[in-house]
Amino acid sequence: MSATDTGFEPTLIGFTCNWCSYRAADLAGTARIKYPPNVRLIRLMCSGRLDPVFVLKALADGADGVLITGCWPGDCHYLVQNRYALRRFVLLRRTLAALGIEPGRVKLVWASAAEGLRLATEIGTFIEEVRALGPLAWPTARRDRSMAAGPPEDEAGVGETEGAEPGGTAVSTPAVELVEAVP
Amino acid sequence: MTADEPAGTGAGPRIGVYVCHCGSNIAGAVDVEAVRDFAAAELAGRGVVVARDYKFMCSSLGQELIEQDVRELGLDRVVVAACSPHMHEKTFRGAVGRAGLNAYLCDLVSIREQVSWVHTDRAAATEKAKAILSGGVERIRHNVPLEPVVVPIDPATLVVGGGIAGITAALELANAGHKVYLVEKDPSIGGHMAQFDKTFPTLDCAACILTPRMVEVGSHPNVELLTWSEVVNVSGYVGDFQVTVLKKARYVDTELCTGCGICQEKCPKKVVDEVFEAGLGYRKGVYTPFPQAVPKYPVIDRYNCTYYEKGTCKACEKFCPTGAIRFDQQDELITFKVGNIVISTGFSLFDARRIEEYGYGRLPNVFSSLEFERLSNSAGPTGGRVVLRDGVTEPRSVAIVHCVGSRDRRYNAYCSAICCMQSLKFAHLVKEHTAATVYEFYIDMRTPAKGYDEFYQRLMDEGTIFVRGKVAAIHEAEAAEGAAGKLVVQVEDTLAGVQRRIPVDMVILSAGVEPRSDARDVARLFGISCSADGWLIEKHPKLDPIATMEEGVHIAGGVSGPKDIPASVAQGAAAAARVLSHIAAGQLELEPYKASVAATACSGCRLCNGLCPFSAISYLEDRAVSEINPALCQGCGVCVAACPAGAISASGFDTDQILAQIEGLLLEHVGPAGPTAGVLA
Amino acid sequence: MTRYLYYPGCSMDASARAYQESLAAIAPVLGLDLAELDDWNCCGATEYFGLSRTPAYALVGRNLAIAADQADGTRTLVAPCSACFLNLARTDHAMAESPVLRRDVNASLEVGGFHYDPGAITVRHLLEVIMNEVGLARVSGAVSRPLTGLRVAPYLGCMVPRPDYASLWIRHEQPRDLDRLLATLGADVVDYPLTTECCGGHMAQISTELGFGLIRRLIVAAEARGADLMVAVCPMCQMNIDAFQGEMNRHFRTSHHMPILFFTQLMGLAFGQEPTRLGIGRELVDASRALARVGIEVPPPSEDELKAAQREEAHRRKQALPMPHLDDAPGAERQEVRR
Amino acid sequence: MVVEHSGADAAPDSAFLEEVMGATAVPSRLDHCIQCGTCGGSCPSGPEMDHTPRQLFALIRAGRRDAVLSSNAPWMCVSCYYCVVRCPQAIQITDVMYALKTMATRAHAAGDRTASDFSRLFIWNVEHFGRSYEVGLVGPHYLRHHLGRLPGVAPMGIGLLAKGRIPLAPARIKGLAGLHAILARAAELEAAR
Repeated sequence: MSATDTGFEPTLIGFTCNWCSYRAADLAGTARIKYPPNVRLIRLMCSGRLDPVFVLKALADGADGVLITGCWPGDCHYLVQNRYALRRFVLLRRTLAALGIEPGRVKLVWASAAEGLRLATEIGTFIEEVRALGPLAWPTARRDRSMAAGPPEDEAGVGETEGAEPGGTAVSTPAVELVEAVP
Repeated sequence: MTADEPAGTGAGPRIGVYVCHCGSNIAGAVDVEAVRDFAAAELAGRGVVVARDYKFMCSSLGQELIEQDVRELGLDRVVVAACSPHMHEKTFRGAVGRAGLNAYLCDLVSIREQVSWVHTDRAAATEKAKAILSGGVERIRHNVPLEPVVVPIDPATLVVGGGIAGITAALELANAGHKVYLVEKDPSIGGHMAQFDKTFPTLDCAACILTPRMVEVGSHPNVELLTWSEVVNVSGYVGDFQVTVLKKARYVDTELCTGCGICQEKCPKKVVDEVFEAGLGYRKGVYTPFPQAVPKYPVIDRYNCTYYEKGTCKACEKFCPTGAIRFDQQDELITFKVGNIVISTGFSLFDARRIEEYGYGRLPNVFSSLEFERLSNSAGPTGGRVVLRDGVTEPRSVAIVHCVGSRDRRYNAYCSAICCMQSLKFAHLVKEHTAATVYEFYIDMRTPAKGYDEFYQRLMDEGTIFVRGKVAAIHEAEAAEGAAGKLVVQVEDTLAGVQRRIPVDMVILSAGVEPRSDARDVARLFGISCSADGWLIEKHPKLDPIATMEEGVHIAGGVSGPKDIPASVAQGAAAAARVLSHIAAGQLELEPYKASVAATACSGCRLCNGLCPFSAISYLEDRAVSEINPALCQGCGVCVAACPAGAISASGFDTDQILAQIEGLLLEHVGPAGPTAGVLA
Repeated sequence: MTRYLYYPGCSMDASARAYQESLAAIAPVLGLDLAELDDWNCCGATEYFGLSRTPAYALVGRNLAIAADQADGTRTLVAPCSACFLNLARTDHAMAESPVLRRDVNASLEVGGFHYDPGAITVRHLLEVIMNEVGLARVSGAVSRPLTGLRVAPYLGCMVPRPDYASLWIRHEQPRDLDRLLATLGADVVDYPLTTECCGGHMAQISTELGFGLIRRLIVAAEARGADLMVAVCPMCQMNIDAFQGEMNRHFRTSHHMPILFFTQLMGLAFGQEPTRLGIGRELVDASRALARVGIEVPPPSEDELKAAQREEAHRRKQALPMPHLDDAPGAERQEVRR
Repeated sequence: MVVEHSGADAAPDSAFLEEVMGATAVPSRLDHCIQCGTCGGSCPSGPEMDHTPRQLFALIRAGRRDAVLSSNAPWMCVSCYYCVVRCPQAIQITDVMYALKTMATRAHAAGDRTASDFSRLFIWNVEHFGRSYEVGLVGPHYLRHHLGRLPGVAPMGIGLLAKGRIPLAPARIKGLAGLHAILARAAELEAAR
């Protein structure tokens, strides 16, 4: 399935900090603030825990974008550790650009525990930004793991991304397609 | 990186999945049965041996269901898809614990706050719930048994802020027999309440009800009162906080001072008292803010002292009968240990100067609410005479303006909660002190507590004129308006539907309350969060309003939002009760999320050493490796992410857990493989 | 010299000629190179927005598009008239805020060969540019004839500090910028709390009681504070207080005499420029007595000028100028004669 | 007070409110009005209005289309923006007033026509010349609505002329045809909204 069709629904992974942004997500829920379902969140204890590998891994495994969230600078539960999130974020964008991936697929958002609405709004904005970028065709060695996921459904038109590993595939796994089939 | 070999026994994990309906909270937006079937069919290859759904998983019956499965099906991992882990993770971990499984082999994934409550498209929400569950299942394959960290609780408590909330908390704790350090940055405790003349709705004299408590806390054998002091550093964690307090020089030897007040009498320097008298009165260079101050010792304001300015004077020293003046006194740093902290640093009043159209600061006879409190206070600068700024003329008409800086998106969007009642009190006090006509300009009259609406009724009896309308502007009467010298309140009387220009002699702006300007610094100092407004954030707004997300740090009173005196007192007592429960238990269990270095993998590069703000990482020269002190580690995980050798692991949030969760969220391993797990509704 | 795009607005060639003349005189002193937009059109004042939304924004949008086309390295568009300033700023703001409006306005402009991307032009009022870009230091340096002793009431009007789409003004009710400028000229600035009260705009044409009431309130307040004259930053304010003062006096049977000049005229005077070059004398409420207080002589208007004016009026009537009849106006078919 | 039969609200739903909210270029936030009266208290035209802005907003919510569109209140608005900068709910009141004028003109509902006629004259000028022309505006307007004021206003006209403040002829822009086309297209697009 080519994801360039209209109706592309991006899949996003979001990293949250246990103290601020995860609670902001909780608050968005408690307050019944609506945002699109394209994002799936992972809780870390601190945005400083974010290993850039997590982001690369998510992009390589089929995410079209990664949202990094944490406490506002100066409000870190661990005093100043969120500044490492900021540094790694800057580095990540450069790395991604060097790999030929739009840096805009990674976004950093600060959200305090009280900012459920802000987080929801930022998620919505980011989804639209990634939607505009289109699906990510990351040259990956996904095939190595395809045993677990079952055979790739369709290999047509893949492996054409520059720098792709031989046989690398960027198509959606059936599971991803499941999500994309959602209107 | 992927874990094809599940953790645990060679036979592979035996995971139980439990999907909660939460009544209709989840089931209303997510097809719970489909999520259950997905787990049973598509995740069976990942070790899911049973998948169930239940109306209320957190109910005792729901918990028993899990316990029974753990015992009977030999589950070694449990994933519950329900609400936020902040809500019920403890509940379900308790359940598996009772069934004999290590509590940390149970995880809770949120399909309520993150799915059913925020999405409307049922099909999309269901698919997202499946992905989240898949992430949880992949993650839990890597969970390892952990034991909570047990910390002993030091029975001493730090109370920061000596207003009515802090005084109450300190007294409750001290009366229970425990040591309390009460730190106050002003020269006296008492807070805002000490500035008031009367309190609504009962019109008790504020001093009459507050002073006894101030005296009690000031002389309590269990209370160490540190006024004219500020907390400058806090380290450690619940049970064992190390606190550093800056005790500013008073330039008075409190051992010798009897509080006789002669120094204040003799001091030649008179300055406007911007704090206690709200700028409406004067104090001396050496002063106690008010006669009933606790402690009774004065302070010398060195920035307004003739001796410090010019090198001569020393009138206070000359006349002090006990020789207590110490010009050479230095600031002092005091350190001590406490097990718990209560923050009750209070609030500020909205600065009405910000609303230009009300003319405060420009039009002399526009007063702020705090100014009026002092004006009407018999111990205040006018001795309780309500007069215009000229200090002489009694007003014949007074306008009281509600919602000044509150319920206004330009300033503070929230309702300050106290101003309606405060304004009614003002109207009563004006009537009590003068023969003036009193107007109240309000948007909505909010009197929602015991005796409050009755007070409103009483004010109507007293002849107060109520005009429903937010005041648009206040200006000097123009000659053409025929009320020279008066102020004109321009307002739409919304019930009459007409614009009115009402001439009055005096305007009182009932200013709302705001977080203190240093609220953010306070939050940072104690490692807790504050909202965008600047109010400190409670652990749960309804169920845990006096705890914070930092274990052992509690909040009480106006520091977490607008509150009147009864609410502040209740919170002070509630915070004390929580602290007492910690002290009585003697110890507390904490989450065992810590980093540790695998010495064999550590290259000794020392990169991690500088990353830890808690100084938990040290370098062992002899072995050329870094080591983490688990007692100091707070579990943020920065070092884990930074270690180039991957030698640092984080219990509870280890790299393989996160990577597996990513794979799960992206449905990497989904597919029918092996026998379908049992589907049991 | 700093180059700015310049949108004069319709009044500058007409009722506010004095504003135009004085601005032309002081601009070189201040280093302002004002490049008038070529073929600008009316901003619609306070009228067009009440007729129809998209056409009103398109009308103003044409000016913004022209400005963007003629920008040539600068992006600041200066308007001396408060209403023009507001309409230009408001259109830029609304086009930025509303994608639908942006689309429709540009679809309309396209017909005329124009296009405008909101944010391309920064719209600023002349006073604010002088305060924040030229700076009081430069103004002060140019003062050669301080207006010491001249008591002036600074009248800012509404539309410059409000609604302030670009957040250029910290204070929306009692800004003191004009006060500071006039003080820099050496004038004795009276405390004039009505500085941002409304002059009534077109109200003098609509409701006599209300419009004249607002004008009187401003004049009385300035008189009460001992002002020799008022100072305006907007043609409409000046017109209301100057040209309608006589009719207002007749209406209320009063005899106020409160001259009002443009701030640029006072700047020119303080810079030592000739009163006639600054359009002084064009005001209907004579300012010469007030200016005499600070030793500035204004040549009296000649009888010839008045006669010439009457001749011109007669001439104008004779010329077949396109005087619009109401019946020709849009939507006129349903009108009945009223008094 | 107008007493109505029970359940006789002209528009029991919020259709009229939505119509008004849809008529401004940027969101007016009219649905956030808390009826505090800051607008009515601030308005320099308040005493002359049939309804204060606040009352108008309540009527809009009540669906009283006729009462709102025949009110003189929008026509009395002088665009001073006091209400806008003071409104505690950040409602774009001036924009709402412009929108109501537009709706009233379309519905031919305006009561007193002095203000709406002035607007139309002004617009007529702008559309004919691309610039406004004060003489072309004031003359006919006074003839129509303020005949009684003509003797009073005549000296002003002479005075302005004497002071060189009335140009002999209206200025006409070069791109008038283009402007007409733009406005015509804009009117079409507005009608399609």
